[in-house]
Amino acid sequence: MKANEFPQMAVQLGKLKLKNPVMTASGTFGYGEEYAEYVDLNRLGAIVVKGLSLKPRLGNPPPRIMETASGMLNAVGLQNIGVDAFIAEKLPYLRKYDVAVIANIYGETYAEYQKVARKLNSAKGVHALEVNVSCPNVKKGGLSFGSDPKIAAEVTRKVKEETDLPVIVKLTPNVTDIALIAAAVEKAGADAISLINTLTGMSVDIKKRAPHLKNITGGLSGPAIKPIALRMVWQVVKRVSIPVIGIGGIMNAEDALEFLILGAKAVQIGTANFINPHATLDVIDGIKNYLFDNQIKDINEIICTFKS
Amino acid sequence: MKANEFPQMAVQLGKLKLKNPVMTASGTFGYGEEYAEYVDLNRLGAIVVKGLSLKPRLGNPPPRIMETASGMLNAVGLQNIGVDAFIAEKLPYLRKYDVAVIANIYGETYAEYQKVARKLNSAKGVHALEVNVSCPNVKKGGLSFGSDPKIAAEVTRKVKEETDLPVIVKLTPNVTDIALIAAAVEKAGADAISLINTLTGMSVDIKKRAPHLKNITGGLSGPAIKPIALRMVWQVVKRVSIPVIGIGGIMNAEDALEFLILGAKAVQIGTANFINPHATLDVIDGIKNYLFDNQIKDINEIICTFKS
Amino acid sequence: MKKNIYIGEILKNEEIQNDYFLMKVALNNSFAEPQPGQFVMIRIAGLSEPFLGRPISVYSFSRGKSFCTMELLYRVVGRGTKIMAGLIKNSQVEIHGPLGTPFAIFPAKEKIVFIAGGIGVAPLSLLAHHLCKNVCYDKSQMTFYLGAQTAEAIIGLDRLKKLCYDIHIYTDDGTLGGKSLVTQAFQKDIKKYQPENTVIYACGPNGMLSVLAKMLKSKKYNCQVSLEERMACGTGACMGCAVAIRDNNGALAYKRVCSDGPVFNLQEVIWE
Amino acid sequence: MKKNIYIGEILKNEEIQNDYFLMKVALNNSFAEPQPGQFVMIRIAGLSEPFLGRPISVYSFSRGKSFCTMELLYRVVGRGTKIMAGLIKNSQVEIHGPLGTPFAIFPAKEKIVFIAGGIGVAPLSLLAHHLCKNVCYDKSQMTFYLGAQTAEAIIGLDRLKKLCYDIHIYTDDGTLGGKSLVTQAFQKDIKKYQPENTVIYACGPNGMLSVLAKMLKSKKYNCQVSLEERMACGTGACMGCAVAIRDNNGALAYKRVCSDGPVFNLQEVIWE
Ligand SMILES: Cc1cc2nc3c(=O)[nH]c(=O)nc-3n(C[C@H](O)[C@H](O)[C@H](O)COP(=O)(O)OP(=O)(O)OC[C@H]3O[C@@H](n4cnc5c(N)ncnc54)[C@H](O)[C@@H]3O)c2cc1C
Ligand SMILES: Cc1cc2nc3c(=O)[nH]c(=O)nc-3n(C[C@H](O)[C@H](O)[C@H](O)COP(=O)(O)OP(=O)(O)OC[C@H]3O[C@@H](n4cnc5c(N)ncnc54)[C@H](O)[C@@H]3O)c2cc1C
Ligand SMILES: Cc1cc2nc3c(=O)[nH]c(=O)nc-3n(C[C@H](O)[C@H](O)[C@H](O)COP(=O)(O)O)c2cc1C
Ligand SMILES: Cc1cc2nc3c(=O)[nH]c(=O)nc-3n(C[C@H](O)[C@H](O)[C@H](O)COP(=O)(O)O)c2cc1C
Ligand code: FES
Ligand code: FES
Repeated sequence: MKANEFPQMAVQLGKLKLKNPVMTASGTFGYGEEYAEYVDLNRLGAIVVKGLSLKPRLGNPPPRIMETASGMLNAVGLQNIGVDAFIAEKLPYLRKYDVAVIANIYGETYAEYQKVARKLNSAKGVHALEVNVSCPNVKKGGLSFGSDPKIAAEVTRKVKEETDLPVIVKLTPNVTDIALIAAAVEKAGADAISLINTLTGMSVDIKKRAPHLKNITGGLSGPAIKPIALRMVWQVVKRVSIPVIGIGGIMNAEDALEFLILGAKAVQIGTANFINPHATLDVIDGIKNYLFDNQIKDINEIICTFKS
Repeated sequence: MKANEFPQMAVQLGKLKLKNPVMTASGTFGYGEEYAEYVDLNRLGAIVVKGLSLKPRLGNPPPRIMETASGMLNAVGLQNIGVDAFIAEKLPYLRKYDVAVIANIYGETYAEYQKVARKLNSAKGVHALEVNVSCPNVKKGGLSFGSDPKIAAEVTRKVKEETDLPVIVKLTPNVTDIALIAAAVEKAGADAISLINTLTGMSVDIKKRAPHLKNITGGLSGPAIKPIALRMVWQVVKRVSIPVIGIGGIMNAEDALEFLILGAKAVQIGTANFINPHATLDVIDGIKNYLFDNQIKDINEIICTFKS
Repeated sequence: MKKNIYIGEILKNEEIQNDYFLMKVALNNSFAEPQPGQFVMIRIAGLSEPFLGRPISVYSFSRGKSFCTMELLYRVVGRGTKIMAGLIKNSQVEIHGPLGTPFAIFPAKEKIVFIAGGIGVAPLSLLAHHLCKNVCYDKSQMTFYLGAQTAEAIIGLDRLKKLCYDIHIYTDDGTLGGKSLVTQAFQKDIKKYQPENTVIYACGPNGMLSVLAKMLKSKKYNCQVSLEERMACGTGACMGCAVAIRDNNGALAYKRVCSDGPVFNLQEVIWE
Repeated sequence: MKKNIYIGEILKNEEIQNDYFLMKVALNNSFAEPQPGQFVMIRIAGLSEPFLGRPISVYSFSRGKSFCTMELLYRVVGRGTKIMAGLIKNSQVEIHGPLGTPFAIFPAKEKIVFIAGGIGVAPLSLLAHHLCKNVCYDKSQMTFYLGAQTAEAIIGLDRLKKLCYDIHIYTDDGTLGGKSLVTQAFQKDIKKYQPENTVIYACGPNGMLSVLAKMLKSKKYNCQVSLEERMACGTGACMGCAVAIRDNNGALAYKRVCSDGPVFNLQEVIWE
């Protein structure tokens, strides 16, 4: 089977056209370079880079990660080089590739979100912004921006004011009614929604009677959370009309197809990269094989074909 | 090591005294009989029976279960024989044992909860009620009773009106702020809180492009959810002063100890029973060994010793 | 208080036909004698993947002096059976069982008809063995209809030949035996069997069983079928393995395949 | 675009001392030559438990005609290493690597001091081998201080004896060699080593390394240490394996053990 021929793999997320629906998830693929020796970056649907903040962030003290049953907890604390260094040092490298680059952004105040968005808007080689609203809202007592539909919508509106790039809002699953929040950010102008970010969890060292993570709690990712991610994608797809990107525990093509069949227009591969640095390409090839075996000519023919 | 001597294993949950902190989780141990050939029921801290409703319930059409990574989805749909049949047919059997029996109850309206509670209040051999507030509130458009602090508190108050038995409220994890709900039910008079119930999830059959469960969504249980359960127990323990019972993915004594160290006064074993019908006793023996190895005389000396 | 999970040691685990495996397991002699139609839940010792046990019918069982051996005949259909198929000699498995309500036996009935589709042969083969050896049926009293999609899926024939004199093979594509659905083939012969004198035992895909149900609807045969459903506990506690049944009042009820079954009367099952 | 996960076949996996295992793995010859201090992430092929790879230093490596072999020396401390220890000959493992920044080598320096605590001997043993064979150090130039809590935890001595002439053994309880902490023992000898002419390589528990850091604080030795931290990706992408470092301005920064390390200059590490 030749690449880019049969089956047709391109998907359109609003204004954003992708070669195929397989992206990397923010925070799990560094700034792309880290995996360039493993993966031909040109083959990816998109690269979503590690979350960027206005200023460089130190991150949390170690230990930052812990394995759990079919998953892991991380409390990296959004360590990143900051948006300016990203533009100066990392973007030039990524521009060498023919791949959509999506900048994941993060702020502790509305103003921070806006400033980061503004800087990226004028940077060459960024194809879309993904707004992480899972981070604690410092002003609102630490509950995340994304757990309140009004605040999530406000972040969306503020970011949209600053940029012409497609704005994808990435939702947190730690909420009662994800569809409500999705509807709110859609109304506020989001061009797409990606979900899910990690579920908050923790783990106890029974010898020390202390947390395994210095930060006490961390974000749970990996196959353990896939059933929850699928449920949320399904709820959101039914509710909004903008494209949805499915994320959570995708390890192989079969997992990715679950999300696509449910109605996700694209997927992101996160934790799987750690276990199999080649995971993104394996997923792409596996989806192609599935389409081929089922004599489906175009990936879009399987998206949203779920019979409930 | 002799049973009931050193170490001391009894715990006190308000008015409810238990031989040891290990109970069975509702819906995973039938009405006790199903496991009587495997487990000496007299050795358990308590038996929490399958959720009881006012009238017998058919339950959902099959398939009802699906395996997931380190977990399972179930959509049993609360199939049960109804509270009257429970009192007439199952309680006499359980009364033969020297074990605390906790009736898990369920309703679709406040009135249903109240009627079930009233019937059980006068039944001999019930030691406490566990109120499942995770079920959809038919009047409020299907969102669960337990996802709104006001409604959860109201259920608690209504049930308390009907009974002198200790009332344990079992919370759903599918919420933004579990501590808020815990605080609300505490204020409404709950004697204890148990958490967590299952997380809502789903799973897609990519061959049929249809759900694996006839009900589409189901409840996720097992080790996959343990990190989330631990986090929620920790949040709730910090917030309320009534006893908390930890549930979620406990497979062995080490898992149970994580919850106890965090501050849970007792634990429930659910899905583990399916994989190891002897799981409850293995957990009890494992905890004893841990106490013994660490020369701790009383289980209460390790409860809530988490150094954060 | 004596039932528990047994650790079995794999004596062999061979691919006997494409995707079909025969596993032979040694178990402690305290393992209870499985009755035909009963099954075990099997897991890989010490591993958490697959997470839940997989129900597999007992295909054969024999008790030796120091341990007993059990055979399981299984088809690789998904992740769990694939991992099972990869186990090598001396690996350890957790065996929970024997579980379930076995086939009911009516020694007074003259004629036994078995109808098996594909891997459905497994429990019926143990039953045929039991009826020959322990209930003293003569070979001439037992007729076995065995069907599958294709020759490759006709399984367990060697052993059946030793047990039954009268074996009829059918494949959908005619690659072995007659080209017919096994249910159609049985229907052609149905006049041979008097409802009063005959017990029918059937196991196979739901499609096959529901056709059989329609076929026998107005007839008075005693027909017992072994059903399959995904399971969690295997002991009747979780209510996971529901099958729709018409209860005594003709109303829909859900019974448990693991403990009320896996054997049911064909006519009580509600087929969609 | 050529790096990937390799499938290794276990040639042997033996318990050489209580809780200490030596695993020998055959790998395809396209596997890159590991440098001393580099490590691999190891998982069990096809299984999802343990979920994340476990970082283990390369203990030895040799390239044959048709395949190469790698040895890993490891201690069972938790669930992952326990499952590793259970693997039998011919089992397959996923090997990701070689990873990390190796020890820096200064061929001009006259004297090499190794300080190992327990399993910390593994990377230093490969380094000693490399310095002998490839950098042409003479045995007399290399001194090895090896310490552990007790005799049972003194590991890899046989191989070291072939590499270094001057080996000093210490145990906390005196069951083997001198009764001393290895750091104290080294301190007694420290005058023998001129900072300008000496490179110190150390690997062991954080406690040992932080004592060493204090000891060498105001001294001008070039001391490289190999650190441990829990890892997820092993490639520098996840920021999971942070270690606190003093950056050029003396401010706290977090570096990655997997890619910035595992080898660091002792004095840049911030010990709590
Ligand atoms: C009482 C009983 C006895 C059985 N005896 C045998 C036997 O002797 N030999 C044999 O090969 N198989 C037998 N089965 C079926 C066997 O349990 C399933 O094939 C097996 O569980 C599939 O596991 P998996 O992980 O490979 O497949 P999965 O990946 O879980 O599923 C693959 C496919 O098999 C279906 N499936 C999964 N579990 C079951 C199940 N319990 N029953 C029916 N379909 C299922 C799924 O819906 C899916 O379509 C029996 C089932 C029951 C209930
Ligand atoms: C670069 C590097 C090289 C290493 N080389 C070796 C080696 O050659 N031989 C060897 O035996 N061990 C080595 N280790 C340590 C080894 O990775 C851990 O012992 C192993 O990951 C523990 O896994 P587990 O599942 O058995 O333990 P777990 O159950 O995960 O943990 C048990 C204990 O070990 C600690 N631990 C877990 N992972 C690590 C880790 N990556 N580093 C340090 N402590 C950890 C935990 O905090 C806990 O206290 C190395 C570690 C690193 C980072
Ligand atoms: C180590 C790590 C770091 C992450 N960092 C970010 C981040 O900076 N921004 C963000 O939006 N999501 C971040 N995530 C979340 C992932 O992008 C993804 O949403 C989540 O891990 C679920 O997908 P998975 O199960 O495939 O990993 C991070 C996840 C991990 C494991
Ligand atoms: C098959 C099944 C049925 C359940 N039925 C009930 C129920 O009737 N009432 C209830 O409160 N919880 C019910 N639960 C939830 C469990 O009691 C428990 O809260 C949950 O499974 C998490 O614990 P675990 O991971 O140990 O299984 C059920 C769980 C399972 C798996
Ligand atoms: S599998 Fe649990 S009731 Fe049948
Ligand atoms: S383990 Fe991922 S950055 Fe080091």
